[in-house]
Amino acid sequence: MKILPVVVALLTGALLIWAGQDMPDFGDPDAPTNHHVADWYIEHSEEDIEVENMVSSILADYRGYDTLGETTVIFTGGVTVILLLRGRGH
Amino acid sequence: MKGDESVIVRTVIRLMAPFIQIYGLYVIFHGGGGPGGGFQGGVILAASIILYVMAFGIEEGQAKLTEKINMIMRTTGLLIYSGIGALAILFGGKFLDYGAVPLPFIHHIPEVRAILIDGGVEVGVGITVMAVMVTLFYEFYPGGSIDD
Amino acid sequence: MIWALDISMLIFLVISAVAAIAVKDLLSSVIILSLYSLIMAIVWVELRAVDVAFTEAAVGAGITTVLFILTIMKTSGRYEE
Amino acid sequence: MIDLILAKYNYWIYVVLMMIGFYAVMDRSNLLKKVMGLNIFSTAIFLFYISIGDVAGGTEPVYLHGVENVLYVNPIPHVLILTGIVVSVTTTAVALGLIVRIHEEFGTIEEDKILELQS
Repeated sequence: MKILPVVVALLTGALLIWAGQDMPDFGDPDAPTNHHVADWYIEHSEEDIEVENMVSSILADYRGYDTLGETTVIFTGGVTVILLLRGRGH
Repeated sequence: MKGDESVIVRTVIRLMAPFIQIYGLYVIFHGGGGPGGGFQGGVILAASIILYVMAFGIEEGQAKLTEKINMIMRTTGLLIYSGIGALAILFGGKFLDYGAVPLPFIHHIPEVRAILIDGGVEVGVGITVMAVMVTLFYEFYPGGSIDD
Repeated sequence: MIWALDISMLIFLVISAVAAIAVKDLLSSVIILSLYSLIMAIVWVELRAVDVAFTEAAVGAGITTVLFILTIMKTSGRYEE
Repeated sequence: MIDLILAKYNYWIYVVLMMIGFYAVMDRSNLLKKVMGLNIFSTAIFLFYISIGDVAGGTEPVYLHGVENVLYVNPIPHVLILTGIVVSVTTTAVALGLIVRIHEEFGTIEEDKILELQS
Protein backbone atom coordinates (compact mmCIF):
# COMPACT_ATOMS: atom_id res chain seq x y z
CA MET A 1 0.00 0.00 0.00
CA LYS A 2 1.53 3.23 -1.17
CA ILE A 3 0.92 6.33 0.90
CA LEU A 4 0.10 8.89 -1.80
CA PRO A 5 -3.23 7.39 -3.06
CA VAL A 6 -4.50 7.12 0.53
CA VAL A 7 -3.67 10.76 1.21
CA VAL A 8 -5.32 11.95 -2.01
CA ALA A 9 -8.48 9.90 -1.35
CA LEU A 10 -8.71 11.16 2.25
CA LEU A 11 -8.20 14.77 1.15
CA THR A 12 -10.98 14.46 -1.44
CA GLY A 13 -13.28 12.96 1.17
CA ALA A 14 -12.51 15.72 3.65
CA LEU A 15 -13.23 18.35 1.00
CA LEU A 16 -16.58 16.76 0.17
CA ILE A 17 -17.57 16.49 3.84
CA TRP A 18 -16.64 20.14 4.40
CA ALA A 19 -18.75 21.16 1.39
CA GLY A 20 -21.61 18.86 2.34
CA GLN A 21 -22.30 20.65 5.63
CA ASP A 22 -24.13 23.39 3.72
CA MET A 23 -26.44 20.96 1.90
CA PRO A 24 -30.13 20.89 2.82
CA ASP A 25 -31.06 18.13 5.26
CA PHE A 26 -31.67 14.64 3.92
CA GLY A 27 -35.37 14.32 3.01
CA ASP A 28 -36.15 18.01 3.50
CA PRO A 29 -39.42 18.82 1.61
CA ASP A 30 -38.44 22.50 1.26
CA ALA A 31 -35.09 21.87 -0.43
CA PRO A 32 -34.62 24.04 -3.55
CA THR A 33 -34.03 21.04 -5.83
CA ASN A 34 -37.48 19.69 -5.08
CA HIS A 35 -39.33 22.79 -6.20
CA HIS A 36 -38.23 24.56 -9.32
CA VAL A 37 -39.19 22.35 -12.27
CA ALA A 38 -40.12 19.19 -10.38
CA ASP A 39 -43.41 20.69 -9.18
CA TRP A 40 -44.35 21.57 -12.73
CA TYR A 41 -43.69 18.02 -13.94
CA ILE A 42 -45.63 16.48 -11.06
CA GLU A 43 -48.67 18.72 -11.64
CA HIS A 44 -48.85 18.62 -15.43
CA SER A 45 -47.65 15.22 -16.56
CA GLU A 46 -51.03 13.60 -15.78
CA GLU A 47 -52.92 15.96 -18.13
CA ASP A 48 -50.23 16.20 -20.82
CA ILE A 49 -49.49 12.50 -21.17
CA GLU A 50 -51.94 9.96 -19.84
CA VAL A 51 -49.28 7.74 -18.31
CA GLU A 52 -49.35 6.99 -14.58
CA ASN A 53 -45.62 6.57 -14.05
CA MET A 54 -44.04 10.02 -13.95
CA VAL A 55 -40.52 8.67 -14.48
CA SER A 56 -41.69 7.03 -17.70
CA SER A 57 -43.41 10.14 -19.02
CA ILE A 58 -40.47 12.44 -18.22
CA LEU A 59 -37.98 9.93 -19.64
CA ALA A 60 -39.75 9.40 -22.95
CA ASP A 61 -41.58 12.66 -23.58
CA TYR A 62 -40.34 15.74 -21.73
CA ARG A 63 -36.73 14.65 -22.00
CA GLY A 64 -36.94 12.53 -25.13
CA TYR A 65 -33.60 13.75 -26.45
CA ASP A 66 -31.88 12.32 -23.36
CA THR A 67 -33.30 8.87 -24.00
CA LEU A 68 -32.46 9.03 -27.70
CA GLY A 69 -28.87 9.84 -26.75
CA GLU A 70 -28.87 7.01 -24.19
CA THR A 71 -29.97 4.49 -26.82
CA THR A 72 -27.27 5.82 -29.14
CA VAL A 73 -24.69 5.34 -26.38
CA ILE A 74 -25.71 1.69 -25.94
CA PHE A 75 -25.55 1.11 -29.70
CA THR A 76 -22.12 2.76 -29.96
CA GLY A 77 -20.84 0.69 -27.03
CA GLY A 78 -21.93 -2.52 -28.73
CA VAL A 79 -20.29 -1.53 -32.02
CA THR A 80 -17.08 -0.57 -30.17
CA VAL A 81 -16.86 -3.96 -28.47
CA ILE A 82 -17.40 -5.68 -31.84
CA LEU A 83 -14.62 -3.60 -33.41
CA LEU A 84 -12.28 -4.39 -30.50
CA LEU A 85 -12.85 -8.12 -30.23
CA ARG A 86 -13.92 -9.47 -33.62
CA GLY A 87 -11.92 -10.51 -36.66
CA ARG A 88 -8.36 -10.21 -35.37
CA GLY A 89 -5.35 -11.87 -36.92
CA HIS A 90 -6.24 -11.20 -40.55
CA MET B 1 -17.01 -24.32 -26.05
CA LYS B 2 -19.84 -26.77 -25.58
CA GLY B 3 -22.21 -26.56 -22.65
CA ASP B 4 -21.83 -29.63 -20.46
CA GLU B 5 -24.53 -29.07 -17.87
CA SER B 6 -26.64 -31.92 -16.51
CA VAL B 7 -30.00 -32.95 -17.94
CA ILE B 8 -31.85 -31.35 -15.00
CA VAL B 9 -30.33 -27.92 -15.70
CA ARG B 10 -31.12 -28.23 -19.41
CA THR B 11 -34.73 -29.25 -18.87
CA VAL B 12 -35.40 -26.57 -16.27
CA ILE B 13 -33.89 -23.84 -18.47
CA ARG B 14 -35.80 -25.08 -21.53
CA LEU B 15 -39.02 -24.78 -19.47
CA MET B 16 -38.14 -21.45 -17.86
CA ALA B 17 -36.91 -19.46 -20.87
CA PRO B 18 -40.35 -18.74 -22.43
CA PHE B 19 -41.71 -17.49 -19.11
CA ILE B 20 -38.72 -15.18 -18.63
CA GLN B 21 -39.33 -13.81 -22.12
CA ILE B 22 -43.03 -13.22 -21.42
CA TYR B 23 -42.06 -11.40 -18.22
CA GLY B 24 -39.65 -9.23 -20.21
CA LEU B 25 -42.39 -8.33 -22.70
CA TYR B 26 -44.72 -7.52 -19.78
CA VAL B 27 -42.11 -5.19 -18.28
CA ILE B 28 -41.64 -3.42 -21.63
CA PHE B 29 -45.36 -2.85 -22.29
CA HIS B 30 -46.24 -2.05 -18.67
CA GLY B 31 -43.66 0.74 -18.46
CA GLY B 32 -46.34 3.41 -18.39
CA GLY B 33 -48.35 2.09 -15.49
CA GLY B 34 -45.72 0.98 -13.02
CA PRO B 35 -42.01 0.42 -12.60
CA GLY B 36 -40.37 -0.85 -15.75
CA GLY B 37 -39.74 0.26 -19.29
CA GLY B 38 -37.77 -0.49 -22.40
CA PHE B 39 -34.34 -0.76 -20.86
CA GLN B 40 -35.24 -3.12 -18.01
CA GLY B 41 -37.38 -5.32 -20.26
CA GLY B 42 -34.64 -5.54 -22.86
CA VAL B 43 -32.13 -6.64 -20.23
CA ILE B 44 -34.54 -9.34 -18.99
CA LEU B 45 -35.07 -10.61 -22.56
CA ALA B 46 -31.29 -10.73 -23.06
CA ALA B 47 -30.91 -12.60 -19.75
CA SER B 48 -33.14 -15.42 -21.04
CA ILE B 49 -30.87 -15.90 -24.08
CA ILE B 50 -27.73 -15.70 -21.90
CA LEU B 51 -29.21 -18.44 -19.68
CA TYR B 52 -29.94 -20.58 -22.73
CA VAL B 53 -26.40 -20.21 -24.12
CA MET B 54 -24.89 -21.05 -20.72
CA ALA B 55 -26.77 -24.37 -20.58
CA PHE B 56 -26.69 -25.46 -24.23
CA GLY B 57 -23.47 -23.98 -25.62
CA ILE B 58 -22.81 -21.21 -28.09
CA GLU B 59 -23.71 -23.14 -31.27
CA GLU B 60 -27.26 -23.92 -30.16
CA GLY B 61 -27.72 -20.36 -28.93
CA GLN B 62 -26.59 -18.86 -32.20
CA ALA B 63 -28.88 -21.26 -34.05
CA LYS B 64 -31.80 -19.73 -32.13
CA LEU B 65 -30.68 -16.10 -32.52
CA THR B 66 -28.24 -15.82 -35.39
CA GLU B 67 -25.69 -13.06 -35.70
CA LYS B 68 -27.44 -11.67 -38.79
CA ILE B 69 -30.83 -11.25 -37.08
CA ASN B 70 -29.03 -9.79 -34.08
CA MET B 71 -27.32 -7.22 -36.27
CA ILE B 72 -30.63 -6.25 -37.89
CA MET B 73 -32.33 -5.90 -34.50
CA ARG B 74 -29.49 -3.78 -33.12
CA THR B 75 -30.13 -1.11 -35.74
CA THR B 76 -33.91 -1.50 -36.00
CA GLY B 77 -34.60 -0.36 -32.45
CA LEU B 78 -32.71 2.90 -32.84
CA LEU B 79 -34.43 3.39 -36.22
CA ILE B 80 -37.89 2.94 -34.64
CA TYR B 81 -37.13 5.59 -32.02
CA SER B 82 -35.70 8.22 -34.35
CA GLY B 83 -38.28 7.29 -37.00
CA ILE B 84 -41.11 8.19 -34.63
CA GLY B 85 -39.30 11.45 -33.92
CA ALA B 86 -39.00 12.17 -37.64
CA LEU B 87 -42.67 11.22 -38.18
CA ALA B 88 -43.61 14.18 -36.00
CA ILE B 89 -41.63 16.51 -38.28
CA LEU B 90 -43.43 15.01 -41.28
CA PHE B 91 -46.82 15.95 -39.82
CA GLY B 92 -45.79 19.50 -38.97
CA GLY B 93 -44.57 19.20 -35.38
CA LYS B 94 -41.09 19.38 -33.92
CA PHE B 95 -38.65 16.47 -33.57
CA LEU B 96 -39.96 13.97 -30.96
CA ASP B 97 -43.21 15.95 -30.51
CA TYR B 98 -45.50 12.92 -30.37
CA GLY B 99 -48.74 14.91 -30.13
CA ALA B 100 -48.44 16.00 -33.76
CA VAL B 101 -48.77 12.48 -35.17
CA PRO B 102 -52.36 11.78 -36.35
CA LEU B 103 -53.31 8.25 -35.33
CA PRO B 104 -56.51 6.80 -36.86
CA PHE B 105 -59.63 6.86 -34.61
CA ILE B 106 -57.87 8.74 -31.78
CA HIS B 107 -58.19 12.50 -31.56
CA HIS B 108 -57.36 13.03 -27.88
CA ILE B 109 -53.77 14.30 -27.90
CA PRO B 110 -52.59 12.92 -24.50
CA GLU B 111 -53.79 9.50 -25.55
CA VAL B 112 -51.77 9.69 -28.77
CA ARG B 113 -48.67 10.53 -26.77
CA ALA B 114 -49.30 7.69 -24.30
CA ILE B 115 -49.79 5.16 -27.11
CA LEU B 116 -46.65 6.28 -28.92
CA ILE B 117 -44.58 6.12 -25.71
CA ASP B 118 -45.82 2.69 -24.66
CA GLY B 119 -46.04 1.10 -28.09
CA GLY B 120 -43.27 2.78 -30.07
CA VAL B 121 -40.46 4.29 -28.08
CA GLU B 122 -40.23 1.67 -25.32
CA VAL B 123 -40.30 -1.16 -27.86
CA GLY B 124 -37.50 0.46 -29.86
CA VAL B 125 -35.33 0.93 -26.77
CA GLY B 126 -36.07 -2.64 -25.68
CA ILE B 127 -35.08 -4.16 -29.04
CA THR B 128 -31.78 -2.25 -29.17
CA VAL B 129 -30.86 -3.01 -25.56
CA MET B 130 -31.63 -6.71 -25.92
CA ALA B 131 -29.62 -7.06 -29.14
CA VAL B 132 -26.62 -5.12 -27.78
CA MET B 133 -26.54 -7.11 -24.52
CA VAL B 134 -26.66 -10.40 -26.45
CA THR B 135 -23.91 -9.08 -28.74
CA LEU B 136 -21.69 -8.23 -25.77
CA PHE B 137 -22.26 -11.72 -24.36
CA TYR B 138 -21.45 -13.43 -27.69
CA GLU B 139 -18.27 -11.38 -28.09
CA PHE B 140 -16.99 -12.09 -24.58
CA TYR B 141 -17.96 -15.78 -24.61
CA PRO B 142 -14.90 -18.06 -25.12
CA GLY B 143 -14.99 -19.20 -28.74
CA GLY B 144 -18.03 -17.09 -29.42
CA SER B 145 -16.36 -14.39 -31.46
CA ILE B 146 -17.14 -15.52 -35.00
CA ASP B 147 -15.87 -14.20 -38.31
CA ASP B 148 -18.47 -13.90 -41.03
CA MET C 1 -38.89 4.67 5.25
CA ILE C 2 -37.63 2.56 8.11
CA TRP C 3 -34.48 4.35 9.19
CA ALA C 4 -32.98 1.39 11.09
CA LEU C 5 -33.18 -0.79 7.96
CA ASP C 6 -31.78 2.06 5.90
CA ILE C 7 -28.76 2.62 8.13
CA SER C 8 -27.96 -1.10 8.43
CA MET C 9 -28.18 -1.49 4.64
CA LEU C 10 -25.83 1.48 4.17
CA ILE C 11 -23.32 -0.06 6.61
CA PHE C 12 -23.51 -3.36 4.69
CA LEU C 13 -22.90 -1.36 1.53
CA VAL C 14 -19.64 0.08 2.86
CA ILE C 15 -18.50 -3.32 4.16
CA SER C 16 -19.16 -5.05 0.83
CA ALA C 17 -17.41 -2.26 -1.11
CA VAL C 18 -14.30 -2.61 1.07
CA ALA C 19 -14.42 -6.41 0.71
CA ALA C 20 -14.77 -6.24 -3.09
CA ILE C 21 -11.63 -4.12 -3.30
CA ALA C 22 -9.59 -5.96 -0.65
CA VAL C 23 -10.17 -9.63 -1.60
CA LYS C 24 -7.30 -11.15 -3.63
CA ASP C 25 -9.39 -13.76 -5.47
CA LEU C 26 -10.89 -11.98 -8.48
CA LEU C 27 -13.85 -14.35 -8.83
CA SER C 28 -14.90 -13.81 -5.19
CA SER C 29 -14.42 -10.12 -5.73
CA VAL C 30 -16.87 -10.12 -8.66
CA ILE C 31 -19.46 -12.04 -6.63
CA ILE C 32 -19.11 -9.54 -3.76
CA LEU C 33 -19.57 -6.72 -6.28
CA SER C 34 -22.86 -8.27 -7.42
CA LEU C 35 -23.91 -8.48 -3.76
CA TYR C 36 -23.05 -4.79 -3.51
CA SER C 37 -25.38 -4.06 -6.45
CA LEU C 38 -28.18 -6.05 -4.85
CA ILE C 39 -27.86 -4.13 -1.56
CA MET C 40 -27.82 -0.91 -3.58
CA ALA C 41 -31.14 -1.95 -5.17
CA ILE C 42 -32.63 -2.43 -1.67
CA VAL C 43 -31.39 1.03 -0.66
CA TRP C 44 -33.08 2.51 -3.71
CA VAL C 45 -36.40 0.87 -2.88
CA GLU C 46 -35.97 2.44 0.57
CA LEU C 47 -35.45 5.84 -1.09
CA ARG C 48 -38.62 5.24 -3.20
CA ALA C 49 -36.83 5.12 -6.54
CA VAL C 50 -38.51 1.96 -7.85
CA ASP C 51 -37.46 2.31 -11.50
CA VAL C 52 -33.82 2.80 -10.57
CA ALA C 53 -33.96 -0.19 -8.22
CA PHE C 54 -35.39 -2.36 -11.00
CA THR C 55 -32.64 -1.29 -13.40
CA GLU C 56 -29.88 -1.81 -10.86
CA ALA C 57 -31.11 -5.29 -9.97
CA ALA C 58 -31.30 -6.27 -13.65
CA VAL C 59 -28.04 -4.68 -14.79
CA GLY C 60 -25.71 -4.53 -11.79
CA ALA C 61 -26.44 -7.97 -10.43
CA GLY C 62 -27.03 -9.56 -13.85
CA ILE C 63 -25.26 -8.31 -16.95
CA THR C 64 -22.22 -6.69 -15.31
CA THR C 65 -21.45 -9.83 -13.28
CA VAL C 66 -21.71 -12.03 -16.38
CA LEU C 67 -19.36 -9.75 -18.33
CA PHE C 68 -16.81 -9.67 -15.48
CA ILE C 69 -16.84 -13.46 -15.11
CA LEU C 70 -16.40 -13.96 -18.86
CA THR C 71 -13.46 -11.53 -18.83
CA ILE C 72 -11.84 -13.48 -15.98
CA MET C 73 -12.30 -16.68 -18.00
CA LYS C 74 -10.71 -15.07 -21.08
CA THR C 75 -7.74 -13.55 -19.27
CA SER C 76 -7.33 -16.70 -17.11
CA GLY C 77 -5.78 -14.72 -14.26
CA ARG C 78 -7.93 -15.68 -11.34
CA TYR C 79 -5.61 -14.38 -8.65
CA GLU C 80 -4.30 -10.88 -8.30
CA GLU C 81 -0.55 -10.50 -7.71
CA MET D 1 -22.49 17.81 15.92
CA ILE D 2 -24.52 14.63 16.38
CA ASP D 3 -27.50 16.37 14.78
CA LEU D 4 -25.41 17.25 11.76
CA ILE D 5 -24.31 13.63 11.36
CA LEU D 6 -27.81 12.23 11.72
CA ALA D 7 -29.53 14.80 9.49
CA LYS D 8 -27.42 14.00 6.43
CA TYR D 9 -26.24 10.42 6.93
CA ASN D 10 -26.78 9.44 3.28
CA TYR D 11 -24.35 12.12 2.15
CA TRP D 12 -21.58 10.86 4.47
CA ILE D 13 -22.06 7.29 3.24
CA TYR D 14 -21.75 8.54 -0.34
CA VAL D 15 -18.46 10.28 0.55
CA VAL D 16 -17.11 7.05 2.09
CA LEU D 17 -18.11 4.95 -0.94
CA MET D 18 -16.59 7.50 -3.30
CA MET D 19 -13.31 7.42 -1.36
CA ILE D 20 -13.20 3.61 -1.58
CA GLY D 21 -13.80 3.66 -5.33
CA PHE D 22 -11.30 6.47 -5.92
CA TYR D 23 -8.64 4.67 -3.87
CA ALA D 24 -9.18 1.47 -5.88
CA VAL D 25 -8.86 3.31 -9.18
CA MET D 26 -5.62 4.93 -8.06
CA ASP D 27 -3.82 2.25 -6.09
CA ARG D 28 -4.79 -1.22 -7.38
CA SER D 29 -2.42 -2.60 -9.99
CA ASN D 30 -4.87 -5.13 -11.43
CA LEU D 31 -6.92 -3.63 -14.27
CA LEU D 32 -10.08 -5.58 -13.36
CA LYS D 33 -9.91 -4.12 -9.85
CA LYS D 34 -9.66 -0.68 -11.39
CA VAL D 35 -12.86 -1.26 -13.35
CA MET D 36 -14.58 -2.48 -10.16
CA GLY D 37 -13.45 0.71 -8.43
CA LEU D 38 -14.93 2.71 -11.30
CA ASN D 39 -18.25 0.90 -10.80
CA ILE D 40 -18.27 1.65 -7.07
CA PHE D 41 -17.38 5.30 -7.81
CA SER D 42 -20.31 5.70 -10.22
CA THR D 43 -22.77 4.01 -7.85
CA ALA D 44 -21.71 6.42 -5.10
CA ILE D 45 -22.55 9.39 -7.32
CA PHE D 46 -25.94 7.80 -8.10
CA LEU D 47 -26.61 7.42 -4.37
CA PHE D 48 -25.87 11.13 -3.92
CA TYR D 49 -28.31 12.16 -6.66
CA ILE D 50 -31.16 9.96 -5.45
CA SER D 51 -30.61 11.18 -1.87
CA ILE D 52 -31.01 14.79 -3.05
CA GLY D 53 -34.39 14.00 -4.59
CA ASP D 54 -35.83 12.18 -1.59
CA VAL D 55 -38.65 13.79 0.40
CA ALA D 56 -39.49 12.61 3.91
CA GLY D 57 -43.02 11.20 4.01
CA GLY D 58 -43.34 11.20 0.21
CA THR D 59 -44.51 8.35 -1.99
CA GLU D 60 -43.27 6.75 -5.21
CA PRO D 61 -43.67 8.92 -8.35
CA VAL D 62 -46.60 6.89 -9.72
CA TYR D 63 -50.00 8.61 -9.78
CA LEU D 64 -52.56 7.57 -7.21
CA HIS D 65 -56.06 8.09 -8.62
CA GLY D 66 -58.77 9.42 -6.35
CA VAL D 67 -56.45 10.54 -3.56
CA GLU D 68 -56.10 14.23 -2.75
CA ASN D 69 -52.92 16.06 -1.68
CA VAL D 70 -50.36 13.31 -2.19
CA LEU D 71 -46.71 14.22 -1.62
CA TYR D 72 -44.54 12.66 -4.34
CA VAL D 73 -40.75 12.40 -4.26
CA ASN D 74 -38.83 14.32 -6.90
CA PRO D 75 -38.81 12.25 -10.14
CA ILE D 76 -36.10 14.17 -12.01
CA PRO D 77 -33.04 12.57 -10.29
CA HIS D 78 -34.56 9.14 -11.02
CA VAL D 79 -34.69 9.96 -14.74
CA LEU D 80 -31.12 11.26 -14.79
CA ILE D 81 -29.79 8.24 -12.90
CA LEU D 82 -31.64 5.81 -15.16
CA THR D 83 -29.62 7.27 -18.04
CA GLY D 84 -26.49 7.22 -15.87
CA ILE D 85 -26.77 3.49 -15.11
CA VAL D 86 -27.02 2.72 -18.83
CA VAL D 87 -23.93 4.78 -19.61
CA SER D 88 -22.11 3.12 -16.69
CA VAL D 89 -22.77 -0.41 -17.95
CA THR D 90 -21.70 0.56 -21.48
CA THR D 91 -18.47 2.05 -20.13
CA THR D 92 -17.83 -1.14 -18.16
CA ALA D 93 -18.34 -3.27 -21.27
CA VAL D 94 -15.95 -1.20 -23.37
CA ALA D 95 -13.34 -1.22 -20.58
CA LEU D 96 -13.58 -5.00 -20.28
CA GLY D 97 -13.15 -5.33 -24.05
CA LEU D 98 -10.00 -3.23 -23.82
CA ILE D 99 -8.75 -5.44 -20.97
CA VAL D 100 -9.22 -8.56 -23.11
CA ARG D 101 -7.24 -6.94 -25.93
CA ILE D 102 -4.48 -5.85 -23.52
CA HIS D 103 -4.21 -9.42 -22.24
CA GLU D 104 -3.85 -10.71 -25.79
CA GLU D 105 -1.16 -8.14 -26.53
CA PHE D 106 0.93 -8.31 -23.33
CA GLY D 107 -0.09 -11.57 -21.67
CA THR D 108 -0.87 -9.91 -18.33
CA ILE D 109 -3.40 -7.51 -16.83
CA GLU D 110 -1.14 -6.13 -14.06
CA GLU D 111 -0.41 -2.50 -14.69
CA ASP D 112 3.20 -2.41 -13.41
CA LYS D 113 4.18 -5.44 -15.53
CA ILE D 114 2.69 -3.80 -18.63
CA LEU D 115 4.74 -0.68 -17.89
CA GLU D 116 7.88 -2.83 -17.54
CA LEU D 117 7.17 -4.56 -20.86
CA GLN D 118 6.67 -1.26 -22.62
CA SER D 119 9.91 0.37 -21.47
